[in-house]
Amino acid sequence: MSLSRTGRRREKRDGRFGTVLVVTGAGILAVVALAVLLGPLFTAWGPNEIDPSAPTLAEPGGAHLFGTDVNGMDVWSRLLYAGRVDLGIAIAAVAVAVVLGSVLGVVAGYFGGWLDDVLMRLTDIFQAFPTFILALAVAALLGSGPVNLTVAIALVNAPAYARLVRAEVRAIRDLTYVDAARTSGASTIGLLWRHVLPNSLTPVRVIAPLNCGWAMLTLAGLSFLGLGIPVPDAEWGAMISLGTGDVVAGRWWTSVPPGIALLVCVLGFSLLGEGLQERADRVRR
Amino acid sequence: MRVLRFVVRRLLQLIPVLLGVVVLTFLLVRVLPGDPIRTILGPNATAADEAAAGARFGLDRPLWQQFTDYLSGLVTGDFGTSIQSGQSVGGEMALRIGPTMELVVLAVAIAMVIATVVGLWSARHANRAGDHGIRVLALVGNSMPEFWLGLVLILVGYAGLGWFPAPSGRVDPDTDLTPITGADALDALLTGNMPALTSSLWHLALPVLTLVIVIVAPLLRSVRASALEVLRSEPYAAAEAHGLPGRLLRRGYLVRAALVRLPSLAALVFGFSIGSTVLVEYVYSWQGFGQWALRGLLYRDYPVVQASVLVIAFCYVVVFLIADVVHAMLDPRVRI
Amino acid sequence: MADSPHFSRRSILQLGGVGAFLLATGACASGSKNNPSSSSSGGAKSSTLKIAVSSYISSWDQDFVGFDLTALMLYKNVFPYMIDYGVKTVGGSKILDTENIMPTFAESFEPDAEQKVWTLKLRKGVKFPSGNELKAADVKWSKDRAFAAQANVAGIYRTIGLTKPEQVVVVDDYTVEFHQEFPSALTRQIQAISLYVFDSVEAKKHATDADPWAKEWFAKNPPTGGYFNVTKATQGQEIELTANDAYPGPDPAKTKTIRISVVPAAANQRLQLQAGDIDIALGANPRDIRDLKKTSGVAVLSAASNSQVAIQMSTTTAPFDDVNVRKALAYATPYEQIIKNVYGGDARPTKSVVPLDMPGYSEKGYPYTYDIDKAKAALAASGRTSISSELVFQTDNDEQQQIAVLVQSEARKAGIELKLTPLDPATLADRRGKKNIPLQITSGQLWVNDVEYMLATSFVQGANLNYANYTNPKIEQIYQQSHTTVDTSARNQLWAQVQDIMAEDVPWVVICQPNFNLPVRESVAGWVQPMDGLARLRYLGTSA
Amino acid sequence: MSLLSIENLSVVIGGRVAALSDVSFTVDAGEVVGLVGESGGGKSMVGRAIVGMLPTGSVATGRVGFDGVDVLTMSAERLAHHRGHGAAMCFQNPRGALSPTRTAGRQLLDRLRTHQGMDGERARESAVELFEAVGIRSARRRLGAYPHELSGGMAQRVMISLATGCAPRLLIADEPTTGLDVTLTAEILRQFRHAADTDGRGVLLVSHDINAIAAVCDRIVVLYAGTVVETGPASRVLTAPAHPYTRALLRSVPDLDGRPVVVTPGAMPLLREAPAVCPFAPRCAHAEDDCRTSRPRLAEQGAQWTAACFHPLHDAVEAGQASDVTVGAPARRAAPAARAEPVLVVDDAHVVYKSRFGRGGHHALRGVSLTVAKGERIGVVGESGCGKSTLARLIVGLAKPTSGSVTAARSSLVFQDPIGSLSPRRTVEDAIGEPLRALGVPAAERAGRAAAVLDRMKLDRSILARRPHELSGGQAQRVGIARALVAEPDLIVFDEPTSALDVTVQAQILAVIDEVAADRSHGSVFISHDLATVRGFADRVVVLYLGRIVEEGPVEEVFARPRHPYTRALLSRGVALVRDLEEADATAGCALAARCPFVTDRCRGEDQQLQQYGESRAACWRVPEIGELV
Repeated sequence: MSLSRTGRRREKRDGRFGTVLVVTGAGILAVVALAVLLGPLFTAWGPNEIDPSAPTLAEPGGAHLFGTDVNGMDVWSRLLYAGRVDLGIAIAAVAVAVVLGSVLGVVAGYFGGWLDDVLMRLTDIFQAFPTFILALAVAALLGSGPVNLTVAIALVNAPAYARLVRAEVRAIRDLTYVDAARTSGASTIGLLWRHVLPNSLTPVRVIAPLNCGWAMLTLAGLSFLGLGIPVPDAEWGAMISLGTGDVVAGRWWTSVPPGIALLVCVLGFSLLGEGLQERADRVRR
Repeated sequence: MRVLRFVVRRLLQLIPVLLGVVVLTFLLVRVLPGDPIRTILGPNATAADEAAAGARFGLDRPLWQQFTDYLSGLVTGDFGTSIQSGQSVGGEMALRIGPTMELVVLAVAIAMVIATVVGLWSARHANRAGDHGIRVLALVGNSMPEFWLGLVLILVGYAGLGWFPAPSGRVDPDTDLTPITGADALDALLTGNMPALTSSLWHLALPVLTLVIVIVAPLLRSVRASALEVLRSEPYAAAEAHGLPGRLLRRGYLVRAALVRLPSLAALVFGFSIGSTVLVEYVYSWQGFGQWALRGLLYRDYPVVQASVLVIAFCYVVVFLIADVVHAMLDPRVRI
Repeated sequence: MADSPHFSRRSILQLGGVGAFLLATGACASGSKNNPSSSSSGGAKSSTLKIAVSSYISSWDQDFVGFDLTALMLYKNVFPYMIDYGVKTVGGSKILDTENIMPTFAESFEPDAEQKVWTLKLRKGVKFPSGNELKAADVKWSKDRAFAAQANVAGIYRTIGLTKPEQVVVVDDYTVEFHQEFPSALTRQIQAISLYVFDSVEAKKHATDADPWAKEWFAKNPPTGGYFNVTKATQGQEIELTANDAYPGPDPAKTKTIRISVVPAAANQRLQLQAGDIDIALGANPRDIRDLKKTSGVAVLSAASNSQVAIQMSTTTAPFDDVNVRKALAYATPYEQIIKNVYGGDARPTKSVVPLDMPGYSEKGYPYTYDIDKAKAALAASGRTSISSELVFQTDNDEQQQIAVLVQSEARKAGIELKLTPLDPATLADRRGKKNIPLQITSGQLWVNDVEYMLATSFVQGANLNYANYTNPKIEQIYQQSHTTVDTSARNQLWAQVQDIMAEDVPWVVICQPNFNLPVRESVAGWVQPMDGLARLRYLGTSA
Repeated sequence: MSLLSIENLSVVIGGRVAALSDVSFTVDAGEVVGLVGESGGGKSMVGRAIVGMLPTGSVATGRVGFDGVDVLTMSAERLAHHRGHGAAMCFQNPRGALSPTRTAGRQLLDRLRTHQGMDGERARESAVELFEAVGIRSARRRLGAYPHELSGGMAQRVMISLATGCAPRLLIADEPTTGLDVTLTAEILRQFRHAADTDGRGVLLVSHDINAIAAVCDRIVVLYAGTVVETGPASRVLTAPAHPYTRALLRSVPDLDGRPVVVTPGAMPLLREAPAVCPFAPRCAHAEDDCRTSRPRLAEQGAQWTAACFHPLHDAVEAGQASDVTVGAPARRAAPAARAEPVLVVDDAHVVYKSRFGRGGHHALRGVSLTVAKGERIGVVGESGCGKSTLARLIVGLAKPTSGSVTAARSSLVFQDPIGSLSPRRTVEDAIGEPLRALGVPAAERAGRAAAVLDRMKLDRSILARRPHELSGGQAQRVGIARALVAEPDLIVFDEPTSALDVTVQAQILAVIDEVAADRSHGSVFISHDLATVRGFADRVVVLYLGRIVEEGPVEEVFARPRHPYTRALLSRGVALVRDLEEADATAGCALAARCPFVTDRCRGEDQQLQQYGESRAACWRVPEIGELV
């Protein structure tokens, strides 16, 4: 008789908050994605277009909803175009990290032995490597721009997924249904593809949204140090670094809006991740 | 005894990882485009000067010989001389590790205390308004870019309210702090220099707050989740069914079981914080390890980059080792 | 107690959501700022001057250090220099007088008739803080060390014909002769920035056979014995100087103690200047300076400067090897818009490759103005309708980034499509070494205010700063001739020819010469604008 | 007045599940009452009601009288005192109910300090006494042990000592026998009997296995779908049950005397509110119109004996009923024809699992030889840890022999955990079709053959599209068997196929297995820890102990005349083993030496080989003498 669901009055509406989190998180992301994709409809200016008539660092209002930045470009339109870069790179980087990590995790987890040790030592090395050094190295090898940043951030995040999937696979590989598949003569590849992999991805599905949030923050951090997207191009981290000097002088509109945009977007991912985590915990119990 | 044998075995396992990091950095930093020598030559230098400077740093020798020299130096604790400053990298690094470690250790410690207290409370009042509020607030903190948060805190804390000292330097020089480890608050404590202690703590306040806000969320979630898992577990229900009083239940059955997973997550968060201190140090002009490593990177100061990456990697793996030992002590099921 | 700047709190309240959210976490302390930390941000003591710089010096060893401007500025004030520039007032502000160089630590420094052998006479009884007397042997040892270091000093000495340590001869305890291979009009200016002397007796105690020049000791120990002594140095944070009473020469230090603190972020320097925590902000950026003009308690000292901003065009890589393409870009550059937007009007347009105020400057050196039609015509003349190329600039240089953006959008109108590439210092140095940068923005000052030195560093074959890879046999020939031309009117004759050639070859797009602006507390006085960019601290005083 | 008197207790959970409806019964001090019924019948809900820990959002009506006070309306402090000191529970999965991060000793000391105010040395002393009282050897050392270091039996004993540590008036034991071996179960039940007789405590034994707890109970209460269908003295209820469901419970499980198993169709309903008709009617062979229109009340059948049935039965439980559907009557099966060609030959197989750290390792099988001919039905029986699962894995190739050889024709395996043996994310159709996929059979044909074999299992085709978590235990096991059949293997191995299922469902699955094994085109091996089930299935039976075959022979011969002392102990024919099974026992000489009452030096020294005794063989030289000694 499992007493664990005992009558504690304090624990009301168990698990419903999980759905609230997921809905709000997904809602925020949908709004941001829409605003970013339909960006051009809302603004007359291009991301790098200079408005000769407006002075640089013009106050918000009038032709420029959020004023202009130090180069005389419209902050509001850059905010929208930057969203594409940030969201695009974050999601792509996490996707690559998941694929790379999962493959490594399955191979290390299922076969074990020396292969497992070698792969795990490799992921140790990559995980111990500071993010910025890795990002710069990849930026230098592949040339600067969004593609290399995606690869750099993916490389930094892949070890976590490798470890996660490896732990799940090591648990699953001895379960009864895997033995059943073995006795019915399934090939190793078939076994991994149909039985082991699908069931070992549950934790990945939960962690991925959270990871997108962190990937975005890493990207913004790199741009802030000048290692990410080259300055004049629109990217939230770069916009913040461009405007740091001005905030102190009260010209907040160059730096604060991208900060808030980043905050809202990452919060969307975090809420979604937290909600999925809550529901996953409830299902497993 | 057992723990010692486990630590030694794990330390031996470190060697291939650290060796891998050393080799990877050595090659990587030389593959990167960028010439470390030209940046230190004056406006009137000639090709001969460039060659002479290169020779001075041994860059003219074949690659493998440079590597063996570097390794033999490493074994004797000599990290080589910095190209930019001409000083010994070991000396420079020793002065900078203290402040950064102080910042990170303090922030992670505070975040862990907050996460434990609030996490346990939040688990015991699960799915109530307080619990939801705490979780969302922690998530908002975790979603902020730390450099942006630092900037806003300076703006409010220093420029606006004036409660905190200027974001430059770590301690007021007038307090004549004698540096021992480089970690100012620690040195002030060791030398019993009270004014220096208060000054360094006030300087530490905003950067630590910035880091804590960013890293408290994952820790809080882990403590809350494992506490909830314990509260809803069979053993806890069994103890409750045998009428054990609330205080005994919490102290004997909830706390230790809930904190079992905290050490390994704290290690992960520690690694994450080392990365974000580079940004926090920049905003607070902390003159710590992160900025020094980054400057070395931007100027391809080979010895500096190699030393900084090795030290960061070493800290990273040592922290994980400590986490595993603490985890093993907390959880009897783990055999070491 | 300087009240915290009123307007910045107002701007915070303007921040809307974020501000309110954060303010909610702390009560908004109205009234004057009660800064609890016991830091000495109290009223500036009359005898202490606080200066903020952007980075800590990388080493105390002037010979073996890398190219670090903060360090070079500090050495100028803490090492005993034999001779230095005088001071003259131009248009209300004091600047260093490059034509009037006088002995400071030394007694005299005069050339022979042919201006080939220069004799340095030392004052008697001048002591280093260690007690050892400053003698000719110290001068000889110091210069031998400079030659061994193969760094800045060795590089400059080559332009005035000093290439071997043997050319420095000790005559007696207080006299040293410098035998140049050829006479040069630049000797006084070059010796002014290179003739510093170490306490060789003290230094030799720390020399070892592995480290003959005591590099390790020099790097670690702050020197003493200049116009100031270094009394305290907290690594990475702050350096304290106190006036050196043993300085025998004219204009001794006006302020007793100077504290130099490291504040990398320009925004923080501005905040501290407003709050009175610092007296001089050396690292503020143009936008901050424009705002600080309106702040109470702060004055902005401005003076003409010989610092030039230009775009160097690689004359060896297509399409800029064609002079017409170079002319097209020269016509397409929005000079007035840059001066207005980037420098807020606080920069002088310049009409020659030779900087304004440099002897020999002529209006005809750079006859190009912003004219899109002429740009298109020039491009057409080169047989092309549109070209695309890459404009490189330094990642952490705000002004260069803004200039690049303006040039890019204007050049596009003339059919010149430019991709902007910010480079970190190491990659920039590497690509300059490989000479594969088509266009790059450069900004900087020449150490010596003389066209011969300008040619030596930027326009002759193999010159280190010749990023345009520009060579012209006529220019080379003039440069050789200038070595031996000492008479000023003859030299000006040569410089006119140089500028005529440059007007034709146009290797650079010369944009402007931004004025030097230094935000200081009102109480600060005595600032002398340095032609070589290295501030002389002994003239500075504070009346607060 | 009885210690515990529950009067028409009804519990509805979340407004949609009627867990209990008008349950009434009593437990007196010194009395052992058995509460039996299948899982989902509401037994656990009764236990929770007694300690006042009903699940969130459940509504309870009626009265749970304890010492005259109603637990449902107790104040918080009264309830805290009642829990443990009034009624204390022993939990089903003992190792799971002990806190993993706290030693067993400290958890016992907590109880002693809370309920008996003991502290320090006195508490430690009584803790050691309590451990020894429940049969834990070297008690002082065990106090420092963590739960994960305890064996199943040891953990159960610790659990009992924790409960008695609270000095309860009523002891509630939840499924005390699950997962334990035959020998250990008897020992544990004796503890409860002892608690009632000497300590004078009331004992409520909650179990799904009526036969297991029958021996020690004074009275039995039978629950079905949350209602009491029968309650009465154990002697009467067990021999001549009045309610058909009680009879079904008793007859669904094969017993040692080889009595045929009665199969009860259908499954227990999950009621949304109190039943208006007899809940068992749809499955009852004797149901008539009145059973389907109104609900029978508990009617007197004898002294303190009631049953809720309009047509109570009266004859002995053994008596066959015309309506019985039986399975496994051994007599009816024809012996296999001449020795057909073998489908499995296991020759002197040893299996050693090397542990990761290289020293020693678990020696699972120690030289097993076995042959199975086509059409033959072999039973393998042994307690947990005897290597029977390893043997199953060896036969189907999941495990490789360290030495010796295994040659098997095409084989398939049916697993103990039905739902666990199906991949969670794939449909039933995929699961059944898996073996065909490996043979390269195209998809269309796979679907057809899967549907055909499913029909043989008498399962509705709509199940093909369902996922494993949507199936009941019984349905999942039928899918498992279908999967084993679809590729027409030469040999099918059933590894404890029914032990994870409910009693009535076990009977249904046994019927299916019997039908499958009857098909002589393939051999079958049935592995179980339950002798009675094996008896109903096999032609020949093999008894395993610590990785060795100790006895082997025709099923009737072995059950009628068991030779080896261990087989005799299993069949409880007058042989009681000395103590629990210890890991280190299986070193040299006869495996049973450490526990055998007839052990001699020769037994300890000499490895025992199988010798022929009549029609069966046994690995013990003293077999002839033992006959007289018993």
